Amino acid sequence: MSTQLIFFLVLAIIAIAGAVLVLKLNKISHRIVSMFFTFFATAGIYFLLGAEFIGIIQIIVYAGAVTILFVFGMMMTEHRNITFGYHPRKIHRVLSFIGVGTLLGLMLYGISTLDNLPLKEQYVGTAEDIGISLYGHYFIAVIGMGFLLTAALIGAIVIARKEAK
Amino acid sequence: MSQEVLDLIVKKVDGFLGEEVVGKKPEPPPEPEPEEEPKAEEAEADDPKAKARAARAKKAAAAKKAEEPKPPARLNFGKPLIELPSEKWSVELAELLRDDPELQFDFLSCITGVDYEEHMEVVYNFYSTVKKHYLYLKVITPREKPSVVSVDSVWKAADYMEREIYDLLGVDFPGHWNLKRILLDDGWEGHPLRKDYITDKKALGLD
Amino acid sequence: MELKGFRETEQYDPRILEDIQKSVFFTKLEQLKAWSRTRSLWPLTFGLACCAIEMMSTGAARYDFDRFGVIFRASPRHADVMIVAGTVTAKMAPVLRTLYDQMPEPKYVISMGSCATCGGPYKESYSVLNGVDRIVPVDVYVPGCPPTPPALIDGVDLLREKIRREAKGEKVTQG
Amino acid sequence: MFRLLKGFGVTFNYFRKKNITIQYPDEKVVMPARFRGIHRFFPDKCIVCDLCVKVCPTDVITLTGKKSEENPKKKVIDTYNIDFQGCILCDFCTEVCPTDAIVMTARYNNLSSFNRAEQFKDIHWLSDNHVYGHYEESDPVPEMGERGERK
Amino acid sequence: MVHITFFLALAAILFCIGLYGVLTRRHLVIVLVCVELMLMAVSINLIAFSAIGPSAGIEGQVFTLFIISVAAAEVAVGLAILIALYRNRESIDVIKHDLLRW
Amino acid sequence: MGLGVYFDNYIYVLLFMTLGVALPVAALTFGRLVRPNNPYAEKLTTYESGIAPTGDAQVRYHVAYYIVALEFVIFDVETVFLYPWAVALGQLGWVGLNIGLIFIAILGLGLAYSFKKKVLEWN
Amino acid sequence: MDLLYMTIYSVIILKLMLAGVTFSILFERKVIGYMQMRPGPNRHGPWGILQTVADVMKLLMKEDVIPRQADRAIFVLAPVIAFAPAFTVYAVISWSDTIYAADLNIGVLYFLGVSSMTMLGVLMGGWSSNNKYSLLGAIRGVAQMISYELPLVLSILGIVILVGSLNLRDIVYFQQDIGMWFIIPQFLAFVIYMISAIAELNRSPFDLPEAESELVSGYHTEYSGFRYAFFMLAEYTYAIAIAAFATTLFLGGWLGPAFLPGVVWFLLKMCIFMFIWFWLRATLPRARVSHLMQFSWKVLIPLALLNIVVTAIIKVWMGW
Amino acid sequence: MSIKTETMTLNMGPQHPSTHGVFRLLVEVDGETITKAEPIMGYLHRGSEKLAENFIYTQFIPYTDRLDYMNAMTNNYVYCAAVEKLLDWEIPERAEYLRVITMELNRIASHLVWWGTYLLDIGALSPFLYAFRDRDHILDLLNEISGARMTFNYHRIGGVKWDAPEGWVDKVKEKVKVLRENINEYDTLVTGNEIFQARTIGVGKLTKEQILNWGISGPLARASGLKIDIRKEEPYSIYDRFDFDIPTQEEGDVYARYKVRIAEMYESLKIIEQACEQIPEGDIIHKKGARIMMIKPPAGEAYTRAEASKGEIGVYAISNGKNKPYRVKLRRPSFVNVAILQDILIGQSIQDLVAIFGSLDIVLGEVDA
Ligand code: SF4
Ligand code: SF4
Ligand code: SF4
Repeated sequence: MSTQLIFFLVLAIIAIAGAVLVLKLNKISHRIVSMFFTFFATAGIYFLLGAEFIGIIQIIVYAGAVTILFVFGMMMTEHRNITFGYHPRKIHRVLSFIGVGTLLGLMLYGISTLDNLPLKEQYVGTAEDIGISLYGHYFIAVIGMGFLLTAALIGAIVIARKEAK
Repeated sequence: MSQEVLDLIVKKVDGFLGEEVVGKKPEPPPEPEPEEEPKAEEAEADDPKAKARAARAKKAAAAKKAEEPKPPARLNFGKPLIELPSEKWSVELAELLRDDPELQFDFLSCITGVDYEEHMEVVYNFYSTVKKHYLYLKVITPREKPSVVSVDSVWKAADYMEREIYDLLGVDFPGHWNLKRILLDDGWEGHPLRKDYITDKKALGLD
Repeated sequence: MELKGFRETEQYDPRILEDIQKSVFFTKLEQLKAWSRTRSLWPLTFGLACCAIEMMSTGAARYDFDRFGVIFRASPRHADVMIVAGTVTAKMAPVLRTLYDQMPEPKYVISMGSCATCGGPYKESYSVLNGVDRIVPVDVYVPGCPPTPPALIDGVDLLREKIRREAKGEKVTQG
Repeated sequence: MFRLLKGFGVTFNYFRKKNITIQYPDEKVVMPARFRGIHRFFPDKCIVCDLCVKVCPTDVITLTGKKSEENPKKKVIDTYNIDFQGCILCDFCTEVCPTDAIVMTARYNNLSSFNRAEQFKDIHWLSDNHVYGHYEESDPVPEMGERGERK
Repeated sequence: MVHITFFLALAAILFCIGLYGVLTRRHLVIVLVCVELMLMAVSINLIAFSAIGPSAGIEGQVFTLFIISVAAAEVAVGLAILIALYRNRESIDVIKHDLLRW
Repeated sequence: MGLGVYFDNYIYVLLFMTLGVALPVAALTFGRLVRPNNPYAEKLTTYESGIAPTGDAQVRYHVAYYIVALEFVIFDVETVFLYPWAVALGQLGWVGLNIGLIFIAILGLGLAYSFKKKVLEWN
Repeated sequence: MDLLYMTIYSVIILKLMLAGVTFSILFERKVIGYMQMRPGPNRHGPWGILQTVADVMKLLMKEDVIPRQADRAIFVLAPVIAFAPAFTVYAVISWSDTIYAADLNIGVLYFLGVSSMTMLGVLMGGWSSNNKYSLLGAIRGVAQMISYELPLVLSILGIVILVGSLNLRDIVYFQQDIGMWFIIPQFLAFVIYMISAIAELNRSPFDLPEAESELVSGYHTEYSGFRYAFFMLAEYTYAIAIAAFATTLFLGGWLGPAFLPGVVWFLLKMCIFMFIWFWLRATLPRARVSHLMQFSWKVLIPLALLNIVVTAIIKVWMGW
Repeated sequence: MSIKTETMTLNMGPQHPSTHGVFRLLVEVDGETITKAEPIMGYLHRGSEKLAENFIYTQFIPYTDRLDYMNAMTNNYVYCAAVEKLLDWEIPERAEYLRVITMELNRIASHLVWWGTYLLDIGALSPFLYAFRDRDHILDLLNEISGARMTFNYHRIGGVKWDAPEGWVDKVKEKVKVLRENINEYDTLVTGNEIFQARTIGVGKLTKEQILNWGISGPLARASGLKIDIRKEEPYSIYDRFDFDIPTQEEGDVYARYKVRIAEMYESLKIIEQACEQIPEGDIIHKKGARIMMIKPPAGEAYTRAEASKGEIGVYAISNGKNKPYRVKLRRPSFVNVAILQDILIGQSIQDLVAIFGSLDIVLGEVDA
C-alpha cells in the first residue's frame, strides 16, 4: 500500500464517518461539528488529488464560512432537545433505505467496471491556471456567478430580515 | 424669608384641604402644677447648693416646655416644617406642592421614616430648584398599621426611598408600583429599624 | 537587601533548594506544584466593600500586584484565590459560597479586613455575617480596616508560605 | 480627527519614564507619623479608667485592673487585650485615654495570620510593639529596621 | 498513485448518505447539510477526473469552484428560508412544512 | 512542479497539524496525572456572577447575527473568485481586468444594497 | 530521512512557538507595565522571566471543571480546534531564506483559510459552555471575526496582484527584486491589514468577545485549568503567526541589511508588530460593537476593494 | 408575525467586573438589546442606620467613612454638621478651612477613582493606573493629616481631629500643581479619543425633567444642564468664601458627565488653592468638641445636606437629648441616583449598559448603607 492510499483511506473513513454521524447523532450541534469534519476530510482528499487551490477553497468556504452559517442558522431556530416523534410513515424510511441502497450498489458496481482505466500521471492545477481558465473560457460563467451571488445575498436578506420591523 | 414661605405653604395646604390642619394653633398644654419649691428656696438664695437645685429645676421646666406640643407648622432650624396626619396626605396634595407656581417643590431630597413609641413618622424633605426654598413635611401615621400614601407617581425619586422605608420600618405605601423589600432578602422577618427589633445574630445564623 | 535591581528572588530560597536535594520524586513534584502555585496566584475580581478599593490600589502602580504574578481574573474558573475584601452580608453569603464552589481546585481564601474576619465594625449589625470563615475555609486573615496595600501583600506572602509549607507536608493550623 | 493618536504619545512617554512602584517587601513603605497602625500600650501609664473600653465602637478592648501594691487606693493594669480581628483602627481609644497609655504606632505590616486567634494581642505583645509612631517616646529608641522608614 | 475508482466509490457513498438523509431526516438544517454532502460528492468526482481521469485538465477544478459557490449561495438562501419559515410556523420539522415537500 | 515536492510540502502541513492536535491532547492527558480532581454538584454549576442562572443560555438569537454571517459567506465566495484573478492578472491583461472589475462591481451592488437596507447596523 | 528532518523541524517550531508565546505574554505584561509606571512581573527569575512559566505550570496543575450544563463533547473539543489551526499555519512561514517548512503554492490562502478556523473554536467554546456570557462573547466574537476576515483577505489581494503568486516566499523575493517593501506601495492595504488583524485576534481595542467589564471573560468564562490555557495559547500563537505573516507580506520578511542573519531580522520585525499591539492595548479603550461592525463593512471593505481596483489597473497598465 | 427571538435573562452581578461591587442588575436581553432591567441591591446592606442608634454621637463617625468610602471626608463632614446644627455650635475658622481642603481633596480622589474605573469599564487599561497614582498622591496627603488612607475618621463634632502637620499646606499647594498637570494629561489621553467619544457621546441621555423627577443630584444633574450644587446654593461650611464655578453641560449623555467630572476636578483644585492661601491660624475644634463622651445635643431634628462627589448627601438626625442619636437617616446620593437605571437602560445594548452604569458613579457602600 502506498502512503497515498493510507492517507486516502484515513480521509475517506473520516469523511464517511462524519457523514453517517450527521444522520445519527442526537444533538444538532454535534451533527454540525461532524459535518465540519466531513468537509475537512474532503478538503484533504482534494489536496491528495493535487487540487490544492480547490482544497483550500473548500476549507475557507465550507469549513470556515458555511459551518459558521449553519451554526448561526441553528441558533436562530429551535435547536434544544428536539425530539421528533417517529416518522409518521415508517415505510417511507424503509423504502428510502432500500432505494438508496440499490442506487449505491448500482453505482459501486458501475465504478468497479472502470477498473481498467489507465493510470495517468497526476495533474496539478495551480491557481494561475484556474484564473486563466475562469477569466478566459468561462468569463460569462464568472459574471453569471457574480449575479447569482448578489441575487442570493439580496434574496436571503429580504427573506431573513422581515422581522426587523 | 422662611417665615413667609411657611405662611404661604400653610395657606396653600390648608386651602387645598379645606380646613385648618397645619395652620391651627396647638392646644395649650395643661397648666403645669404650680411648683412650690422654687419659691421656698428663694429665701435661701445664697446657698450654693440651692442655687444648683434651682438651676436644675429651671432646666427641668425648660425640658417640660420642650415637650409641649409644637404647632404643626413651624420653623425648624430656619426651615419651614409642617405636620400632617396620614389621612390628609394625598397624591393630589403632593402634586399641588410640586406644580403650584409659587411652591414648585420639584426636588424630593429625602424621605425619612422614624419610629416613635406612639406613632410613626415619615418625613419628606423638599427642595425647589427654582425658588430655592425648603420644606420639611412630616406625615404622622399610627404605629399599628403604618400607611402613608405613596408619592412615587409624583416624584420618581420616592420609588427607592419608600421601598427602603417599607423594608426597614414596615410602613406601607399604598399606590407604590413595586413595593417590596429592597435592601434585605425577600424572606426577611421583621423590620430592623423599628425600635423594638432586637438584633439576635445567633438566631439569624450570622454568628 | 540593599541591592536595587538585583533582588533576592525566592526561587533561591535555601530551604527549598535543600529540600529539593534530599527529597524523593513525590515531594519534588509537590514542591514543583507549590512553586508554580505560589508564583501565580490569580485572585478573583471580587470586591465587596471599602477593602476592595485598597485591593484595587494594591493592584495599581504604586504597589503593583503584577510583580508577584498576581493578576485579577473576573471568572472564578480562572481564579486560584479569593480575596474576600469587605463585609459579607447575609444576602451576599450564598453568592460568595457559590463563587467559592465554582473555583477549581486548589483554591485559597484570604480574608481581608476585619469585616471579613469577624464582622468588624458591623459585628452588631443585623445583616452582617460575623466572619467569612463560617461559610468558606479561610487560609489567611489580614487585619486592618482597611488593611493597607503592603499589609495585603504581606497576607499574600503568608499564603504562599502556607502553600510552600503544605507542600513539604507540614500541617498549618487554621481556624 | 485622529486625536486618539495623541494618546499614544502619553503612554509612550510613560514607557520611557521611571516607574513609581515601591518594591514593597524589599523596600519598606514609609507611613506618616500619624498613621493609625497597630496600638502600643504603656502599662505603667494606665490608670485603668476604662474609657478606652467604653469608647471603642467595636468592643475589642478588654482589660482588668488590680489593686496596686504600693498604693492600695490606686489601680494598676493587670490584663489588657485588643482583638485585632475586629479593631477598625479608629483611634478613639487613644483619643480618650487621659494618660496616653494606649497609643497608635505606624506599624501596618506582618500582621496577617493563618489563624483568627493569633490576632488577639495581649498586654505583653502590645507593650512590646516597638514601632515608631505618633506618640511621645518613652523608652529607648526601638531597634533599627523595625522603624517604619524606608531603607 | 491511488486509483481513481477509490475516489469514485467514496463519492458514491457520500452521495448516497446525503440522499438518504435528504429523504428521511425531518430537521431542515440536517436536510440542508445532506444536500451539501451530495454536492460535495459530485465535486470529488469532478476533481478526481480532473486530476487523474482520462482527460485530466483544469476544467474539473473550475467546475468544482462553481459548485462550491453555488452551494454556498444555496445554503445562505436555504437557511434564510428556514428562518423565515420558522418565524411563521415555529417549527423546523420538514413534515410540518407541507409546502416544502415534494 | 514535481509531485514529490508537492507531497512533501503537505506532509509538513500534516505534521504541523498533528502536532497542533497532539499538544493539547498530550498536555491534557498528562495533566490528568498531576491535577486535582474533585468535582461536586455545586462546583459544576454554571457561573453567572454568583447567582444561579435563570433560563437557558442557548436561546434563539437575533437574526442580525445571521445576516452578518450571510454577507460573510457571499463575500468569501467572491474572494475565492478574486484570488485566481489576481494571480493570473499578469497574463489576463485588459480583458481579464475588465471582467474582474465587473465582477467586483456586481458584488459591490450587493454590498450597497445591504447598506441601503441598513442590515449591517447593529441595534 | 526527510520525514525525520521534517519531524524534528516541526517539533522545534512547536517548542519555539511555546517559548515565544510564554515570552510574548511576559513581554506584554512588561510593556504594558512600563506604560503604566510599574515594572510588571519581576520577582520570579531575573526580570520576571519565570513568571509565565509558573503561570503555565500552575494552569497545568489546576483542576479543570466541566460544568454539568455544558455540552461535554464540544466543550472538550473546542480548545483543540482553537489551538490546532493557529499552530498549523506555522507550516508555511518562512523564517529566512533557508529556514522554512512547507513551500506551498497557495501559501497566502493556506494561511488565511486555516487560521480562519480558529473562530470555530471560539464559537464552539462559547456555545458549549451554556453560559450566557460565553455565548454572547462567542457570538460577538464570531460576528466580529467574520466581519474583519473579509478586509483582511481583500487587503492582501493587492500584493497578490502585484506579485502574481500566492507563494509566501515568492512574495518576499519579489520585494527583494523591486527593492522595496510592500508597506510602501501598498500602504493602504497595510493599514487595513493591521486593523483587521487586530480585530481578528480579538485584541484591544477590538477585544469585545473577551470584554472583561461586560462579559466577564467572554467565550472562555467557563474554561478552567489547561483548557483555558489553550485558549490563551491559541490567541497568542495566532498573534505571533499574524505578526510573522505581516512581516512576510509587508516588511519584506527576512530581508534586511546583511550584518544580521535573515531570521533575526524577521524576528525583530515581528517584535515591532507585537509591540504595537501591546501599545494599543495600553492606550485605547474598547470600541463599540455597532461601530465596529459598521467600520468593517462600510469603511474597510470598500477601501480594500478600492485598493484592489487601483492596484489591478496599475498592474495591467505597467505590465509588471 | 415576528420571529420569536427569545429574551435571555442575564445577571450582571453581584460578582461582575462592571458593577464595581456587589450590585446586581437583572437584565433581559434580546440579542444584545436590553428589554428590561431590574437593579437588585442590598448585598452590602450593613445596617449603619440601626447601628447609629446604639452609639454615642462621635462613635458613629467612622461608620460614615464606610458609606461612600471613596469620599469619606464629606460623609464625615455632613454627619458632624448635622450634629453641630442640633448643638448650635460655632466651628473654629481653621477647622473649617481644614475641612474644606480635605473634602475637596477627597472629592478629587473620588473623581479620579471614577475616572480610572470608568475607563477600565470602557476597556482602557492605563487610565486606571494613572488615576490611582494621583489618588495615591492625595491619599498620602490625607494620610499625613488624618492617619489613614481611606477611612479617615478625621472630622469631629465641633471641628477636626488633628491640626495640619507642619508644612502640610505647602505640600498641598505643590500637589495641586502636579495634579493639575496630570489631569491635563488625562485629557489628552482620553477626552479627545475618537473611540472613547464614539462610546460615550449620545449614550444614556438624561433630560432635565428626568433628573428632577428621579431626584438625581451631583455631577449627573449638572451634566444635564441643571445648575444645582449645594456648595453654591446653600453654602455650607465656608464655601461662600471661594471663587469657583459650577461646571455644567447641556447634553446629559455619558460624555457630558465625563466632562463635568473632569471640570469639577479643576474647580476643586481651585478651591483648594484658595483655601490654602486663606487658611488662618487658630483652634481646630470647638472647646467642648474634644470631650467625645459628653456630646449631648438638645432634642430636635435637623436635615443637613452637602455636596458629595456623587451628589447630595444628607443626614437627618433626630436627637432626644440623650448622648445617643435617636435616629440617623442617611440620604445617600448613590442610592437615589441608581434608581434611574430601571428607566434609562431599556433599549440599550449590553455594551452601553456598562458605559451608562459606570457613568452614574455609584458606590455600593452608599447604595446599601
Ligand atoms: S474591614 Fe473596614 S474597610 Fe474593610 S470592608 Fe470592613 S469596614 Fe470596610
Ligand atoms: S482603634 Fe478603635 S476599634 Fe481599635 S481598639 Fe481603639 S477604639 Fe477600638
Ligand atoms: S483609657 Fe487609657 S488609662 Fe484608661 S484604661 Fe484605657 S488605656 Fe488605661
